[in-house]
Amino acid sequence: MNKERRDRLYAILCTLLTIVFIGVMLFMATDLPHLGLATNPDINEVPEFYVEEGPVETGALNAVTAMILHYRAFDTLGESCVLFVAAVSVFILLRIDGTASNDTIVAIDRRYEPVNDPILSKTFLILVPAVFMFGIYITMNGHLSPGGGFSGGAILAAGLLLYLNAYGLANTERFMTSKLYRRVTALALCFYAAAKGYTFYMGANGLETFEEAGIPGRILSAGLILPLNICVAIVVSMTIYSMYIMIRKGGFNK
Amino acid sequence: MTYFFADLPEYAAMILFGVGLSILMLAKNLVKKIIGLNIMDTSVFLFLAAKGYVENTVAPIVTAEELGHIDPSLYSNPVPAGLVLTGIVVSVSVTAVLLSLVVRLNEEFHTLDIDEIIHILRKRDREDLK
Amino acid sequence: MTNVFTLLRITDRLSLQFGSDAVGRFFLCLVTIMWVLVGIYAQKYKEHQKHNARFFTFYILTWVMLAALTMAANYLTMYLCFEFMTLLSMPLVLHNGTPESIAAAKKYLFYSIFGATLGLLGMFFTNAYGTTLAFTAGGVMDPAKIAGKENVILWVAFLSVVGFGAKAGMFPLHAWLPTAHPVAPAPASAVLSGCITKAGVLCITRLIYQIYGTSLLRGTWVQTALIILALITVFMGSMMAYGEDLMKKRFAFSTVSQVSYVLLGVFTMNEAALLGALLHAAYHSIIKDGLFLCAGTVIFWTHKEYVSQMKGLGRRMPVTFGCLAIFSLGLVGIPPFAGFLSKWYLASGSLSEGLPVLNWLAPAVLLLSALLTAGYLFPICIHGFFPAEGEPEAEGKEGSGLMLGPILILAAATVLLGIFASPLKDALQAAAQSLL
Amino acid sequence: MSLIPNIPAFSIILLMLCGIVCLVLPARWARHLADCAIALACAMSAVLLVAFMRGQEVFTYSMGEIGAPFGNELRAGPLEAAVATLFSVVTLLSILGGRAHLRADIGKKKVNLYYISVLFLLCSMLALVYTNDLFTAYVFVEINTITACGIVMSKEDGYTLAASMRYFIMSLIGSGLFLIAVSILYALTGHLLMSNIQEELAALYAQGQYRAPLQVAIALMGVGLSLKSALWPFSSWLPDAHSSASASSSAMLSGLVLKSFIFLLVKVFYRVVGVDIIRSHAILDLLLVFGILGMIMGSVNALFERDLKRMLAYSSIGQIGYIFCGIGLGTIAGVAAGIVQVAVHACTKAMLFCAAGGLMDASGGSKKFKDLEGAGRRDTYAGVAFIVGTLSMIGIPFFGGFITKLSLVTASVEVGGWRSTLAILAIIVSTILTAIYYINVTAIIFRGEEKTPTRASEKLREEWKKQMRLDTEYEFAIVLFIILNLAIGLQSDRLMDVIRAGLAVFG
Repeated sequence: MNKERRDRLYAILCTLLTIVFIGVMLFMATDLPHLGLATNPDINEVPEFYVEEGPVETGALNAVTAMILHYRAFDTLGESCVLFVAAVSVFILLRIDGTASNDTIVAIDRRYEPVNDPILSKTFLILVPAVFMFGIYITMNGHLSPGGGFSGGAILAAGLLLYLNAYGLANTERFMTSKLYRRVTALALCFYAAAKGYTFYMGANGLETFEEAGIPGRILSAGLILPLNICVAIVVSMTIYSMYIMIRKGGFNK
Repeated sequence: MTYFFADLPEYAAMILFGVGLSILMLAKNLVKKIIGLNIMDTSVFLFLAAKGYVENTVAPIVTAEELGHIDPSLYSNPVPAGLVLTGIVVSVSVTAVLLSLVVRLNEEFHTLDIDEIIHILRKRDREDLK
Repeated sequence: MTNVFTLLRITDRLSLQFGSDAVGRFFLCLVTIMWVLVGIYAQKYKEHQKHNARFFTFYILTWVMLAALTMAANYLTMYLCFEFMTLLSMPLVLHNGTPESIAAAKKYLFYSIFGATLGLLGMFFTNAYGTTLAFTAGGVMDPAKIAGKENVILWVAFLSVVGFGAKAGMFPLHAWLPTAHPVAPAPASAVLSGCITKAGVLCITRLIYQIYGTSLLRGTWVQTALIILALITVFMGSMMAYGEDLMKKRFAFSTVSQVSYVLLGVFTMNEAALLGALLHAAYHSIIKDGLFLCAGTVIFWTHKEYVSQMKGLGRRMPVTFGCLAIFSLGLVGIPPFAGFLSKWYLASGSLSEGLPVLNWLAPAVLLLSALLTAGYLFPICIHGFFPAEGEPEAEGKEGSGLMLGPILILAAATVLLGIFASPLKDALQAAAQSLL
Repeated sequence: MSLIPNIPAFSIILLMLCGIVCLVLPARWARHLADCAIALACAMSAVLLVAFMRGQEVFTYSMGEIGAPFGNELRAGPLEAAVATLFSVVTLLSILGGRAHLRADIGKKKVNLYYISVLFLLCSMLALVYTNDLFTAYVFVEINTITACGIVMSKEDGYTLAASMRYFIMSLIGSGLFLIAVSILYALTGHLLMSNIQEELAALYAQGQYRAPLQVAIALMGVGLSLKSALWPFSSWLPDAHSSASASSSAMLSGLVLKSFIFLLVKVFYRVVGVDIIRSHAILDLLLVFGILGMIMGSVNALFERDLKRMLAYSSIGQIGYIFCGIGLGTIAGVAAGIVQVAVHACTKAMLFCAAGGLMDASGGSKKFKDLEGAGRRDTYAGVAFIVGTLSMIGIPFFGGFITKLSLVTASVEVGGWRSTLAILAIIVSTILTAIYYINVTAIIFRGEEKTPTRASEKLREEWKKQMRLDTEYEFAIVLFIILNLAIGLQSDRLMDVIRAGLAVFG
């Protein structure tokens, strides 16, 4: 059976498989608990606890952030590690090491970078401060309003990339060096893991942690949640920035 | 059939999952496979987010005044929101690793078709054997 | 099993245990005597070989495993020694390093591993259905557990016996013997067909009499199927040997058929047949070792492998061909020589067993194959001593004492054990009674 | 309050911290930190295992002061402790065993990145073993997948990149299915904690409500996780990935990564869904049939392979078939047999891959059989390791493999019917095929007259002379591996007791 016939058979088989799969899933979806009903099985004591006890106990008015960074903190710790490990894998793949001379790096850089378009760089000049301001606002108010470390971090990363395109690679790299990246990310994640390790240990063994809910509605309330949000924002923004640099240029400058 | 329109997001999610799966299996180009993968993940997040909606409720962000007496039935379910957040971050990082893999494969084999890559590797094997 | 000694224990059932009983002691003596004689012979034969250090280490290691097998006190130890004997005897077959010997060794390994795995299957079921893995007279099968599942147990018994039969050259898994012997060096093939096939026989005897129990197997389709298999092998071995020109291959086919005589006796499960089987096991290993050593001497001095080239060699090598004649007479079963007594008991045993067709078919096949044995053994001696006129006489001279000594001892044994068989017979009678 | 219950959380957080710190350390420091972290993880899980053997009862450890339905939870029993110890010990030995290859394969600057991936791999495996929460399991499944691809990619030649791409895509289909199954289960029960889901599902199953989504969710979970642990029909990616990676990576991949998903599958079947629901579901028969096919097809493919590491990879597919055959039988004895095979195969296969690395060193880095002639004599450690591995794979008594086959056959004999005949037939056939191709390889690596094989080209000969020095870490690791294999073979009685005790309280 030559190659084309095998491919055609494989294609037919796959489409059939998918159609059957979608049919089964749709049939199953009809039997699932209908959306929006207050009597669904997933509206049980768990969400009620988060909405009722969460803000009171942790001081975070946003119940989702309370859940993410206090009650189900182990998931979020795991998730930041997913981001960190993904960045490490991208480093393994794309970082050009050894004695790649500077012109090869510049050559690779030219590969993707458009000519410095004056209109774009001027508009970015105006946008960059606004974006940074907005990102910091979202991160700091994670526990009071929708937002938090992840979305704030993404906006900060966008700000960094805008800064990169506005001021060109050379300026950005004056402060965004590989050493800075590694130190800041490692510090943020270590603080995160250590803080959460501490709270897990104290909580599991019934000891009292120093966290206290503070005055609800204020920024400096909700115990550890604010610093953790900041760490997460740092990790997210640094990771996204480093992935962009890796794909674009194959590495920070030395 | 009264709930058909209410459950529309679930059906859409299931169909999208199937679409994503088929793209993943059928697409020749690696970037298309990654797009299929993203469609698949997004459909699951659609399904999860749809689960979070409860009729005439608002997002679970309470105001400082009513801290003492919070009535949970006014607020929607926060758990799916948290899960979707984690899911999105996971699928972002996975897509980033996949894309950098594609960049590396393209540098090495100058093609984006995984079958062609395997064909080149088999040929390289045969030369080693000789 | 007396004075059982546990070397290693995992659970109460899975343990490495050694002990001695009548059958084990008999096989141990038989195997050790053969190993010593062939070892002496090999001291001279090794001048035509390379890598003797490697050959003799594996030669001795195989004996160690064989001795351990004879003393094994439970199914697990027996399987372990059986498996290691296969792995250690493979380099003996592989010794010459020629591509054929490597292929033959792989074939030998494949058949033995296939057989051993069926044996492993038997052990798993014994562990599942039996009360213990240790060998106990009358079998270990727990009647309560196998109440509804007789058929499964019978199938497993049949498969495990056929599995161990691979080493004894029984019909479905016999094909490795004729390919392994011509390529193996003469001492190796002497030991391989003389003693290692007897290991297969010992395993089968232990299985039938001390694991599954004759009460379970007697009169069932398993017994008839096994006897038919043995008869097929007996007849087929002699037929194939009859037409074979390569001397060692001819003796290999003869091993296939003679060992199935022994198996026939074991399968008929009554005391006379079992006595005949044990006797024939002894006689056959003596005679077959002698035959292979004579073949080795001929190859050593004249480098002639084919029987047709050996016309008229008798005059040049009178001692070798004289012993060859004695061994042939013994194997065919002419009265004063060793082979006769065992065949007598085998025939009387299967006659007295009540199986409908088989009780007269078995002796008939025995007689027919005895004729065939004469057909393929006597021409070697006759052409050796009285070549027809006009045919060129093959030159060759006699060997040294080291080679002829063992052959003479074996020939003497064939004659003496034939005439003064009673001490051996009584010992084996006691062993047979202990088994039944 | 004793410190024992903190061990699971400690070991996971410790590995995470060391992984993060490795980013800033230079290569040599990263190596030392990684070794110490993994050794500490081994020690901690061993202490936990000994505590369980001395009567410590099963405990659940809530992460943070609010436990059960609201926060995350770890749960540890004798079984989890045993599997965790096994995973960490084999990881430590695999790294030590493959150290020589790491220097050759991975660029000097990227060594600490490799150690980060290894630390997070072990951390995610321990988390998968201990977690009692489905969504945490999903997050750590993702970490496991990314780091497993990370250690394959770190060798950076054409083969590993293509192999890790295929591995990544297949794994992500698996985790996509797993995620949608978790979402459906959450939709049905409103909980994410395994024990709570089990109560809700039992109630739903009793009332007969939501029957279709329950069946579909279980099926998706089964297919998704068996896809990730290379059950036969989905295992086309495994040979390329495991054979092209460097020695310690393929040892970890083949020995451990597949097993962590299998352990998660067992946990999902017996702790999330519950024993009676799963027994009535058709997924078990599906896994049994695919396990049996995997056993035979894996061994058949391995028979015709002319490349050492690809042969070992195909034999992994066969051995994974044993585990799924055990799980597919449905009885507790079957699962116990499956888990014994997890332990035995993890040790044996990791040892064989490290030994294969040594053999490749001794024959100029080539994996082909024709260049490996006599390699066993040049590198005696690898030779002896291969002999022990072969004996264990054949199923010689007093070696690991024998215990697996024994417990699997006894388990399938109890089940009876078409399942047991098929399973026993497959075990016999695959044992024979395994015996053949393993003895064939052992014969090859010990054949050959003089030290270097005749047919190898001149180029290979000088390389052997250059590469002949063997570092002590490799020898130390191989010796420890051999001792570990013999210990599992001889102490299998105690291993079975721990597993049965663990399964009794597992539900």
